[in-house]
Amino acid sequence: MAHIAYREALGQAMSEEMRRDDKVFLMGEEVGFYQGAFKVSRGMLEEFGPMRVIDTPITEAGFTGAGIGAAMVGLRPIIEMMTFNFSILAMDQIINNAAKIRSMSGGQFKVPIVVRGPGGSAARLAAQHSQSLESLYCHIAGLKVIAPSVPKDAKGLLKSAIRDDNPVICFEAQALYGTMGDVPEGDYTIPIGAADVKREGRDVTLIAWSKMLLLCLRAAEQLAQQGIEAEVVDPRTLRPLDMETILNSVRKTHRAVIVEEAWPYGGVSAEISDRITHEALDILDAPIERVTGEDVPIPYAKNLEQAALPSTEKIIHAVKKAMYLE
Amino acid sequence: MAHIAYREALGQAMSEEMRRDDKVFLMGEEVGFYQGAFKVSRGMLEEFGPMRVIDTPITEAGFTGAGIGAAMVGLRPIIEMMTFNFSILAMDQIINNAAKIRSMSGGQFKVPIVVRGPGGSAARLAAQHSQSLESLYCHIAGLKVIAPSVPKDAKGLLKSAIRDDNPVICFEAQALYGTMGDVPEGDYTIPIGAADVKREGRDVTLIAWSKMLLLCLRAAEQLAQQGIEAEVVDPRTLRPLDMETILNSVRKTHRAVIVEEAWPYGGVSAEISDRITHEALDILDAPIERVTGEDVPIPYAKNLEQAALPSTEKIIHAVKKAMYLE
Amino acid sequence: MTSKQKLPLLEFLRQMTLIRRFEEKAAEMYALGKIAGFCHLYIGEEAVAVGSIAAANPDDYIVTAYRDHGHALARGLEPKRVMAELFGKATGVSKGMGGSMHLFDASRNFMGGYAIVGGHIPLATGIGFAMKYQKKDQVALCFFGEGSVPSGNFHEALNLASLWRLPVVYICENNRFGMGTPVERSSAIYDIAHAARAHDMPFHHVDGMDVIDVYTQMKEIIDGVRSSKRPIFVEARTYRYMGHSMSDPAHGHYRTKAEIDEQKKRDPISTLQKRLLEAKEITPEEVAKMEREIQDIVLESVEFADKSPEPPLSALTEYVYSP
Amino acid sequence: MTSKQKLPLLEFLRQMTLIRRFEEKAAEMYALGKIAGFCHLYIGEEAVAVGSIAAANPDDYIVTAYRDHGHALARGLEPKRVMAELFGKATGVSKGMGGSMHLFDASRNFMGGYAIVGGHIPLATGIGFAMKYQKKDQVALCFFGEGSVPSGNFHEALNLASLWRLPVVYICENNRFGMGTPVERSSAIYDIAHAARAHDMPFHHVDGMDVIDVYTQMKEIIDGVRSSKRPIFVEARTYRYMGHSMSDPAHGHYRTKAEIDEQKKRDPISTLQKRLLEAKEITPEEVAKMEREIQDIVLESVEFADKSPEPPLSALTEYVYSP
Ligand SMILES: Cc1ncc(C[n+]2csc(CCOP(=O)(O)OP(=O)(O)O)c2C)c(N)n1
Ligand SMILES: Cc1ncc(C[n+]2csc(CCOP(=O)(O)OP(=O)(O)O)c2C)c(N)n1
Ligand SMILES: [Mg+2]
Ligand SMILES: [Mg+2]
Repeated sequence: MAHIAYREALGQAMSEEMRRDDKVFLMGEEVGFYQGAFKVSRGMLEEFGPMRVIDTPITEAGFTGAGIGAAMVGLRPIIEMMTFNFSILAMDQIINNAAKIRSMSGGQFKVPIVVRGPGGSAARLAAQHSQSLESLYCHIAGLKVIAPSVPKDAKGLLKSAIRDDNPVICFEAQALYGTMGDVPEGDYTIPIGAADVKREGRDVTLIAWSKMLLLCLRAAEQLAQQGIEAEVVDPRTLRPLDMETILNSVRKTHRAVIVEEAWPYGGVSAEISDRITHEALDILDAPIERVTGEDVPIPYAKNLEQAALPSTEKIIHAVKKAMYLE
Repeated sequence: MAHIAYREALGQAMSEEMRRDDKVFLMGEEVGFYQGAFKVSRGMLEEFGPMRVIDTPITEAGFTGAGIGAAMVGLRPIIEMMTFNFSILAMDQIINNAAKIRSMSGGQFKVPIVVRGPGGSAARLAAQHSQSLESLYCHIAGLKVIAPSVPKDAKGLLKSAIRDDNPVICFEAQALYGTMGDVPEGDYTIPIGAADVKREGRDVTLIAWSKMLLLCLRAAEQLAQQGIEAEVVDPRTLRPLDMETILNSVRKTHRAVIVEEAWPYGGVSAEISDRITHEALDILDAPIERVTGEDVPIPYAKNLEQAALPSTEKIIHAVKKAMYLE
Repeated sequence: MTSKQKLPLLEFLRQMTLIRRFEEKAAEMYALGKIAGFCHLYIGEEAVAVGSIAAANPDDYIVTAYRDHGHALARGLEPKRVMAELFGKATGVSKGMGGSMHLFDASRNFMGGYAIVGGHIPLATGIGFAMKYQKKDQVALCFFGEGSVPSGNFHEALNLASLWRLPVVYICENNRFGMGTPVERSSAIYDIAHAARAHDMPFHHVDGMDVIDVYTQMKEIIDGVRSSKRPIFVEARTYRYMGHSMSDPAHGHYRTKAEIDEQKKRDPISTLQKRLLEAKEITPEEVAKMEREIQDIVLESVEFADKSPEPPLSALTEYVYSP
Repeated sequence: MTSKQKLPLLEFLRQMTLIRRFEEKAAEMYALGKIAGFCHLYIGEEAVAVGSIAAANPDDYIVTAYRDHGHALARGLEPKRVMAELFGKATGVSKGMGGSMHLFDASRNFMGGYAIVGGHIPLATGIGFAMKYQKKDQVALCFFGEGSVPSGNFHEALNLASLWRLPVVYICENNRFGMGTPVERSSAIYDIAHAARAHDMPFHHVDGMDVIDVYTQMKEIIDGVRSSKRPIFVEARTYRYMGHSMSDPAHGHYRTKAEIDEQKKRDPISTLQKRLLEAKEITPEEVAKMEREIQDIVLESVEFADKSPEPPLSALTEYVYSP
């Protein structure tokens, strides 16, 4: 086991896959000479050269579309969005081309592309730079979506994504890049579509991914001190969802709290909630609680940003609500 | 009461508001000389002239952004998307500008803009032209979203949208443009945020909007012949949702089926389902059923398109499931 | 430049006529309800696809918009499988999944048929990138209407191709209208080839009503791109005789019948036919025979399409994800 | 052209110096954690905002990107309320909702501060449209970096403005880099004003390190746009001394310290100061006094910002929707 940062795990995943397969390349703004806006691709230009680590102009639609075209003829592009806020400019390419070309062509062309980069809030980046847009992509038939929370998953899932023959959207988190964790030595992958129980517990199931997973683990520790044992399930892959692991946990605890940074309306948490209730209505001892970002564009002011986002307090409060303790 | 087509109701709403307020104008592809790709704006160029009924180049981001800019300085643009499939190209303008400018500026600027046009499938338009994208917009804090199902609502809601000081997304449906209905004489509005019970019943609540509402009414008729009385609730406004009306119905019937044309994952129906369960878990006699489009890009072939979309059969089947009759 | 004597003019005539007859039949079939959805005819513009694609190597890539029947047939996709696609049948080139706007044929490097105006242009840039990346000699040909030239996708894609020196030929089929909007009401520049200037890309004009001009110029252009590895913009001035799609009348709102009739005087097919007849490179009998053969192909296509089965229901989910 | 004698050069000097000192202080406050998020300094580029905005009427509209402190101060937004915004306080120009990247002041037609590269350019087009629609005489000034010129938003917005003849001045602040990427690696054209050619829009170059050149040319340009009602593209060649944002070192990866030092020789503030001193239009004492006054303003701003309250929690939802 190596103890490395989340950003390094991602960088290793890309570099190892690029060594393995010369069809894999990385393209995006500042990924090369600048070593990545968040240094995820540090050292890659030096190792792989400018034909495989490609700096682009600020034209998200153009270079994402170019990646899709390259994927259609056999390459395996990794497209870095400097942040996912900018991916909205490339959404037509992702939704109307990447997600549909295999289908529209009757299976003649595949689009093995990874679109990755940080999503979510960081420290007071304000409304246009703080968005968690998972649910926009999860809605789209033809895409896969992953959102790793720890370095080990980040590396293993990104490798799976690069090897996957379908378009995969990989949500990282700016606030996670510096977080550390153990990562197995050598080549390994984590399958797309497999959730992971990050903490065992019997009283309530907490479901969260990416940055919110860490928040849930913190909340779970505090809850433990109050005698409440929360099980924390990390779906890791948002599309497809591993409902079996989630349901198994809920069948054990009979209560669920889903935590997500995004806006409430139509969030991934609504989908998970609906699926749990549909499959397991009668085993629920309380309504499922969702803790989400508030339904507002994220404000800049410190107190307001804090108030807009999920917190351990909000999670603990929701857990207590789900346990009828409040 | 006048008996008019849905498209005409929308045209009347725009024309009447443009007569009332010279700050209102219509902009979009083919809205003028061509009289609208679907003839919603028929006659408007002749009445209002080319400064107020403006044909644009095929640059959705550009003209939507221009509309937002114009709205910031006091105009009230109606932006027509020829179909909502193309709105993805303008999504950055809608999400990052229209929905956020009031908030980011601390309330100094408002963005009274309406973005409207048809969504959903029509007759075999294939994957890129058949999408129901409501949930992408419903997710966004700062937007309002309406989706009228009948001419009366179309006219009244669009008028409210034009008078609203916030960005409003108005989903129409290509397949509804020719449908007829009674419309009150003279000026009237239908408030944004008010659902409507389109059919009363006691056994099950069907929740649907736009084209799917008509499908539900048809299904309800067939169900009635089998002795099942479905109540059909039309939210009309998707954001904000009138949960009170929906919950009142479910409190009466104890069962709900939500029907939506879009993909299942993270659809508006998931949000409604979650909210019903959250508020009324204990009054549900069965899990909520959702009937949605299949989780696939819509295929062109007739049989496959049919199979991909909700149908009366699927609705009836879901109702029976919710009633434990199947 | 290739001497005109050696040009495969009979083949051009045959291809253009095939496209025309095929589409005339498609229009009939649309009226009969055998074809549905959007269906955009290429009639009047045949010289552009035929001349350009003939000038390319068979393994050069073709990417185009929704008005794609002409390009598909010019690239050699089987007429019966194209017709079957329009009918939405399992035997169609896209297995009935795509329809008129989404013709694909991987075996012929025919990369599709796309229905978002301008949305496919970056794809061609990416294919050019892949050629450069893999040090291959193929070129990508990207066709699009003049209506997409103002679009962001167009500009972003051209800047990348020029900046990175990618082997792509961007071919604007300027048929003067985007639906009902004439180019002068959608583009600030009337001479739209000048859009390429913003990207330091060389540009050319070809006469899109004259297959010989298209072919001879495109041959030189494509060969040039293949060796220089630099992209080029080509504006082909052409004209669409029919409505924008099947639901749009040919004239009325935005142009007169007289305008169309005037344009038809330069019809690419009759012009070439006349020329070949005058030069005695073809006899009236041969013309008639060609027409008959084409007629047979078209009728067979319809029969094939009609008799073909619908896709199995399993196709609904089969193509969404690669295993 | 206005004679140079009559130019309000002292006022230019004062404004440029205010922007510089204000931002130097902002950098300090950032280091102290009083300011957070992204914060992009304009140091080195002051002549562009000051010269351009001085050449506009006070009710002409200003739209700009995230590097917006300079434009805000040049437009006369109160320094203390700008600083309070950077601090995220209720007294900020955007009530603490926007921060550094989203300065707004409706009372001064200062239309914001936007953080999506290129995303604000269509807004300016729309403001121009509204002026035409309402037959008003105001002009919109739109500032953006050269990094946004390849973007679709830029091209779509310029085509519309040119096609519809809207009174907008598009001002490209070409500081040679978009983050770490020099313009020659992001744009196929090096002389990026030529991008305007794709939209048949006249273009000009101004020396973005010389406030006199900026002002005198912009005066003529803006007056011209006001009367002609046709948009114009202006490329201001300038240079950013600091890192792209606070997290980016000024030099290292993508440029050398020597390059920055070389550029500083043309510093807009010291050049103008020297010139005024040499022409005896200002004395060293007056310079010192100006510096002191500015220092006071900046310190007061910090004090004001520091003492101001955070927004009330009710602000979280208050501004999302208009009632
Ligand atoms: C992004 C987008 N906006 C609008 C449309 C609707 N639409 C389809 S074709 C068309 C006109 C395109 O004109 P042009 O590019 O000149 O091609 P032509 O049809 O003349 O071949 C429009 C507006 C679309 N398909 N995509
Ligand atoms: C659409 C988009 N993509 C990427 C970014 C990240 N980003 C912020 S500033 C910047 C560079 C912009 O350079 P330029 O336009 O030259 O402006 P400058 O910073 O030099 O003033 C980038 C890539 C962004 N904000 N928006
Ligand atoms: Mg055209
Ligand atoms: Mg720059």
